[in-house]
Amino acid sequence: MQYLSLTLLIFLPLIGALIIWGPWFAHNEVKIRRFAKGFGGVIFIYSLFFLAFFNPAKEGFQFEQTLTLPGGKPWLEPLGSNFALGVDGISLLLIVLTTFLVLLALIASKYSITKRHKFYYSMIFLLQTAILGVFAAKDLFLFIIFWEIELIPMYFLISVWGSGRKEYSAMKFILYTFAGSIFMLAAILAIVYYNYLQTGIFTFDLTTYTYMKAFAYPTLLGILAFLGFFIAFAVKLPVVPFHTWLPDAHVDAPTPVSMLLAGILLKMGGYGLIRMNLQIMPEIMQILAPLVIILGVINILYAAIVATAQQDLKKLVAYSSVSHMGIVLLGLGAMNVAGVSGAVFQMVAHGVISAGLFMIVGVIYLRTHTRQIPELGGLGQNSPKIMYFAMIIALGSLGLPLLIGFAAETLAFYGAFTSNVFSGFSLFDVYIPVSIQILTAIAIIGVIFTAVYILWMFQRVFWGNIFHKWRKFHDASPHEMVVLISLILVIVVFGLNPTGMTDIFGPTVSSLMKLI
Amino acid sequence: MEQFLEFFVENAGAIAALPLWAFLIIVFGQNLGVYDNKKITAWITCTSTFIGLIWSVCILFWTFGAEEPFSKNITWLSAGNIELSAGWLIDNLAAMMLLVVTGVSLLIQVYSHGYMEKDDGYHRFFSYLNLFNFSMLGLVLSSNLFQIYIFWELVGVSSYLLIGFWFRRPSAAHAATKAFIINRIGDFGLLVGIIAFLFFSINWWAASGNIYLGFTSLQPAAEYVLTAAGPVVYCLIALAIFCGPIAKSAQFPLHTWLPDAMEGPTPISALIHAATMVAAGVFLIARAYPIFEASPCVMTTIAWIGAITAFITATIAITQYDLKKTLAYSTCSQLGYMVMAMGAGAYAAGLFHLMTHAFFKAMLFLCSGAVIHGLNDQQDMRYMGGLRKHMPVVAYTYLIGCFAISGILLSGFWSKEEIFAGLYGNNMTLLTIGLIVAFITSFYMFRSYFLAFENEYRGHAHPHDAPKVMTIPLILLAIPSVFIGFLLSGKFHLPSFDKYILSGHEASAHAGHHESLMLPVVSLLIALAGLLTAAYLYHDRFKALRESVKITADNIIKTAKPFYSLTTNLWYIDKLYYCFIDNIFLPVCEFAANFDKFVIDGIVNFIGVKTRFEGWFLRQFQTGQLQTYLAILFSGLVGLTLIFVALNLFM
Amino acid sequence: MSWEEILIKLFNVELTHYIVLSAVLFCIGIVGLIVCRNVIRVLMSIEILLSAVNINFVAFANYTDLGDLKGQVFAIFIMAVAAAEAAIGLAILLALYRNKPSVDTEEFKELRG
Amino acid sequence: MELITQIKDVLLPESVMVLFILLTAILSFLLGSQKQNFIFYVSLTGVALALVSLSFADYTVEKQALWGSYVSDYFTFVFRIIILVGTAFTLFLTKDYVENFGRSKAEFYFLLLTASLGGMLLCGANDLVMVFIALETLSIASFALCGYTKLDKLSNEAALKYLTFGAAASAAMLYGFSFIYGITAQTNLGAIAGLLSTYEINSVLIIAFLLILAGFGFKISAAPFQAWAPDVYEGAPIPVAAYLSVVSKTAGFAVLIRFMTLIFPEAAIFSVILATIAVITMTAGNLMAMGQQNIRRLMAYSSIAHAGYILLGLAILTGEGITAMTFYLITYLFMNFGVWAAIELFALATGKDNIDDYSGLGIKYRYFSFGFVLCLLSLAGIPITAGFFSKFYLFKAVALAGFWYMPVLIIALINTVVALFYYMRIIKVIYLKPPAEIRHEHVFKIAFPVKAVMAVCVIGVITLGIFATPVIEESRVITVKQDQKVAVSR
Repeated sequence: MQYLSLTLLIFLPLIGALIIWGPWFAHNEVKIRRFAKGFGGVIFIYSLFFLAFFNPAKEGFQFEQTLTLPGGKPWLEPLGSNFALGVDGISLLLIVLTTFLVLLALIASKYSITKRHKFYYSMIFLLQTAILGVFAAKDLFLFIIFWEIELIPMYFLISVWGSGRKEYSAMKFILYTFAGSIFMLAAILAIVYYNYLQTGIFTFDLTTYTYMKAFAYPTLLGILAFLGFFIAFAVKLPVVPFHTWLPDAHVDAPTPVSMLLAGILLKMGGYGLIRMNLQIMPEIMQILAPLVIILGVINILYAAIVATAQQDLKKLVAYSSVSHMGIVLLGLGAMNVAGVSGAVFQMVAHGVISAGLFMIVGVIYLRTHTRQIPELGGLGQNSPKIMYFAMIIALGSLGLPLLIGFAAETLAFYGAFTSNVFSGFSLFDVYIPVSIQILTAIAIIGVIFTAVYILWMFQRVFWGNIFHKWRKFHDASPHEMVVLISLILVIVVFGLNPTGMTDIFGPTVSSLMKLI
Repeated sequence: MEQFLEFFVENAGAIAALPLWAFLIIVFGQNLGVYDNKKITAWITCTSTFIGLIWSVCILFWTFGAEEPFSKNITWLSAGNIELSAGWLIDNLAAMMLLVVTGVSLLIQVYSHGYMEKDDGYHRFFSYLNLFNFSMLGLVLSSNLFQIYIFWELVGVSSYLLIGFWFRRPSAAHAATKAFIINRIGDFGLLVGIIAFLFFSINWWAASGNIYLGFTSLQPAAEYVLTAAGPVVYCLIALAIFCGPIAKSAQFPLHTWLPDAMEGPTPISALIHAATMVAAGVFLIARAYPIFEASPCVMTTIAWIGAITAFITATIAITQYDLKKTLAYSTCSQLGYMVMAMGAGAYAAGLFHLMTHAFFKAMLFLCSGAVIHGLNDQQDMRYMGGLRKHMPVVAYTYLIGCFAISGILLSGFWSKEEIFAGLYGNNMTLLTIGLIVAFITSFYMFRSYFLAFENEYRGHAHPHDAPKVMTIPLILLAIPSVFIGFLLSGKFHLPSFDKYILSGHEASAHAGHHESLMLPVVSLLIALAGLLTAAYLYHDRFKALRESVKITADNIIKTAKPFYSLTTNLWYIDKLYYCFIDNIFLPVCEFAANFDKFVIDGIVNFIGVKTRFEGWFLRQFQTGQLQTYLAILFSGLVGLTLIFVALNLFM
Repeated sequence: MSWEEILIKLFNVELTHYIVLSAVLFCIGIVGLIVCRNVIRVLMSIEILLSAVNINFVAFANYTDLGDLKGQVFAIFIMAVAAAEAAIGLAILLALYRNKPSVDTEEFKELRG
Repeated sequence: MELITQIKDVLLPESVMVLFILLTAILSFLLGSQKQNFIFYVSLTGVALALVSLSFADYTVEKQALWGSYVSDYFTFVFRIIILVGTAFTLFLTKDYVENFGRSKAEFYFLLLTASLGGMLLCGANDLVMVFIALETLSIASFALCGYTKLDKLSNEAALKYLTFGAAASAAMLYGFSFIYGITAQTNLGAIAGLLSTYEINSVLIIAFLLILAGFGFKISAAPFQAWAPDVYEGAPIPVAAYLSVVSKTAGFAVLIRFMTLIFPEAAIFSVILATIAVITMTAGNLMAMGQQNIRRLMAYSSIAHAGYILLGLAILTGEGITAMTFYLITYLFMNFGVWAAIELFALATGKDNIDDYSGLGIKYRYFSFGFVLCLLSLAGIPITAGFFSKFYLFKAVALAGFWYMPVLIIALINTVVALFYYMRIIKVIYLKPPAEIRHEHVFKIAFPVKAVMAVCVIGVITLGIFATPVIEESRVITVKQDQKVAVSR
């Protein structure tokens, strides 16, 4: 038990990055890749130990750790923040998801990465450190640090190995997310300052703001801080008005990077919403629940409609992620245990499924060097394996029962429908009796649109008679098989018995909901 | 004996688990290259279904003895106040359905072994078949509304896979996608209905202690919801739940996918699109009957939708030249019958018709499969004719099917008679529609018989007889199609199907029987009339008579031009949907995509460009001219002083 | 009003006159800086500016701080520094002239944008 | 004799500098033109000795010298350290840049030391006259430094612009001083502070404040007074540009802090003035840097933007603000010299300043570009670099100053986003574009002093990032004393 230190888990990838990047490491590609995959595997197994020793029933944070300067003083004492790490049900789940997807991305980057390997693998590991840091940070300031460190490696990953207008979309990605994070910075400073005024202690420690409710703030400040947080996470989660960076970033990123981008980075937005908006300011969430729910519904329907009209395969999958993350928003807006656990489950489910979808798109792109759906046709003819993997993953994203997507969507929809957050809201002091039930019913229409664009894509790409130029479309190679099969295993296993997953984050969510 | 049957009921889940195991064995067997022989796959599938059949027979015997239904559940998904469980529920309805499903699918599997012999996707076909069996049996066994929704979608997926079995054919691919999307629309309604029902009754379930949305305690829950939600909202919820069966059983607005589903192999059309899956809709209505029963307005809508479907699809079937399409439309109209019966309160009659229909419709489809197989994939009746000489067994079984379906003395007659009896009681207009549809049914069935099997052979392929492995299932299916109706009609103190089914539902036993003898005679006469008109118009023996009287099929078509064009264009429903998609849905998506690309992205880029422009604009002041710098210095200074002195004086 | 009072009134000079004078001189210096194109004139107008400040200092010393006249000390320092600036200015101008034989500020516009 | 004691405990560093200035002047005549680079080592020892002497004196108690016109307390101690370290870095940078100076190499060091002397005096100046004189020594020396490469037209033009702008600004400052002198009839800052505290704020005081602000605004290149910066940074030799961007800016801020905490009472109007100027400076600096192609001009605009951020620390008129400013200046010293060292190294190697010429550096010169990118990221304020912590600490101070400053904070944050854009543009060119041919490859091998400076700065940026607490503690101590002073003199 005592070997499980969160700091080691977080900085292990950084060590890996430094080992690879340093001059002492060989320049030949195969050795680098083998080391990277091995190291990724070690990190994944190490994170599994955390999962094994994690005891879901215990409230609050576990594996807590605080690093102090040699003199025993907290790390940034004048700033009132210390290097505090802690994990609870939700963040541990996302950590394991991160390490799992990074391992798969490393395996999948055998074909799509052809130049500057040392730089690539060190950037992937740096990205992993940043993301693990975000999930494990127990201190608001630390949360921001890791949140912004993640920008640089992602920028390089998209712009150096990407395709098409990669510089434009990489720059757009970094500026968009950074602009989002400054609102979060302002919001954090506001509530920390208000706490300082009330209690005289200037601290960034998360627990002072969450589990202890000694924090009565005026609603105006609360709403502004809430919106500050919400904007930052809306950019990351892509909520509709702020989502335009996602299709560009996905289309231009190489396959493993877009697997990570869709698999993990979007979850940081969702995780932030839970940790900051739901835990710190539940009353404000109660007031602004109509806004959150309506945005969730728009997210689901609008993105699904736009996805139907896409010609580019990756753009379609990108918009499908936007639509799926709308369900997370819906679940969170419901403010009850079922809704929030549905949102958390959906985050994990979408992580696995979208990684699978992008892998499939990557497999196709590798062989045909085109992502335009009209140019692809009948690929299933002489590559049945790819077709079946694609089918299982596509059906998973469709929300087919006995696959992971279904349980998540059910919880979210059931939770949202049965929540009594609001039965109507007033917009410019005109009372609109549209209750959360009606909004959820509208959101469920998204189920049809998802079916429309996914099946139509599947039919145009895989079925029908094969185009002459794709007749040499060979079947899945061992590398791709490993990645796809492991993803499908997770999709099917946690689809069959979702309690396996809900046991981990269930108690945390219910204890969180008790606070509200 | 009791414990012996107890064992079977205790783990009835095995019935559904067997096909799943078969599916896994075949899939992994194939992919890992364990075996390649077709016989093994056939044996695995047939044995699993055969054991299932035996199992359901034992369960049937158990139900004779049992008083109240047996149920066993585990919690599948729970969070906060929501406790969703899965398990199985065995009662008379389930026993009956189990028997029908396992029986028909066993025979069809034997038949399809012959049918698919030469197809290279043989193993794939059987794995899909097993997947379908698993989901169908799961659906039949499921114990609550949530679980039935799970298997509801799984059945939809397996039908999608099977329709799109020959996915290389674009039309099959399109039909599969269309089927799944339309089913999905139905599922949406069902999901919303279930969740809304749960929402209003959640504290009742929590208090009542038994599993959420369980079928056994649906009656009190429905009353509670009625009081909680008020009649209007309750009616909406019930209608939403009814959306599921509309899509699945191809009722009026969403029936267009069934005829296109004929793209799949014929055994599939027989199994899924005739006997089992489409019946799932009616099964759900039966299961959720207390919900519908509680609000009269829903019952009437159900009845009327059933009637409309029956009428429309019957008229379309008249003018079809494709053999399988005719049978598909006839399935739609028979399903319309069942739904109409259920809607009108004749709960048992609808189910009875469901059972009999499963047998003879499966047989008809298998016959058509044999015919098509024989004429190597020729489906158009205009190139058939006189096949009775080449395929006697197929022809006679087809004839039996026609008699059964049109309600002449064989099983169809009894179930239809019960439906008419049920209708007679409370709704005369529906009864008249029912009788008209009965006439049309017998007309187009015998028309297809005469076109395909009578007169002389018009096609150019030389037909050969169906092999033994295909004819035996036909014969086996013919037996129940002939006798089952009479055996279970309850006349002359034979076992009565109604009493068996209704024993579980005391509440709905009020459907009284008017023992007037007149109704069966009338329905029989109508059916015979249909037969005679078909014979007159299509049989060669009356050719001379037709010429002399100048009333032939062609000039009827010419005279009833509008009616004819209406039916051939499938009442323009399909065209309506396609025009909606092409002119409304896709343009909206296009507009949304462009809106997203140009407007939202445009704003983002505009902000970028704006800041760069501001930068450029400010840089214009750096002219490099010394004087301008000093001008900036002093004008800045003067400006600041003016502003702040004024500000100070003002404050 | 005898002419003595007129003379006293005429030549009676208070502090405000000096401040006004220095302000005027300051403005002349500024205008000189901005308007003149010739670098030497620019250097000269800097001198005018500094002299305006000198007047101000001396005036304040005389009228408010008669004790130790710190203003005048300041004025002397200013003159010293002004001289240094003029020297450096002319040196730089010389170097400029060697590169490009012109004194007009319009010529020296390469550094811009 | 009183002078001896004053030199011993207060003016020791300054006197060491004077000694070495004279030494370099004499040596530059004695030694022939070919042995000029010996002077570098002399001046280096001079600066080192000054630093050492700085640490002798005990700075907990505040001591006056030169009849009250020079004060040396903890505040001046820290700022003098920054100035001396900055001068040392500049010396290292000039070691390799010296070939471009034509014949007279030695005078450069002489002028540099005099400028640093002026800067040090400015930090401790406690009398209007001393402030003026120290400021002018610093300015005039840097005018000369700026025009040092006589043969290069641009450097002359830059010197001319710098001179005229500087002279005009200091004239305005003097004009402001005269009014202050007029009101209080005192030139000693302590005395003025005593009088002004009871003085009702009228428009004369505001005009005087703005005029003084013109002089110091020129020095720190704040908003309306920053027009000179781009041309001078582009024209002047690179070490001088680096020197101006760090040392003269730090001196300017030192005297501005002293004025704000001492003389001008903590009235809302002053904080509003400073806040508006800070916001205008930030936004103007960042926006103008957006489309910039020449890297030295870009660095000029970025230094204007950073002046805006630091000024924000002053605008909130709290002890926290001044601590944040001091810490920011310390990190700014390392960040800026790191980037300027990289620019010089590249300029020596290729002689070109355009950003596009930097293409493809990341591929061949991995460590050079790693250091360069790290400093740029630190300037942009990306975490784990000192830049992020100093910016964050500044924003924390602004947030702590009350909710009135929240809009100003939001504007500052938006500016960081704009700043990130033009720093990333450089990083993009370095890592994404194909490598361009570099004429003098060997420079990267042999330019040890510049590489040393860069290495020290990169290490500084990282350690200040991670171990920010001790440095903040150190810079915090100033304000406690500062507050006491403010409290005492009130």
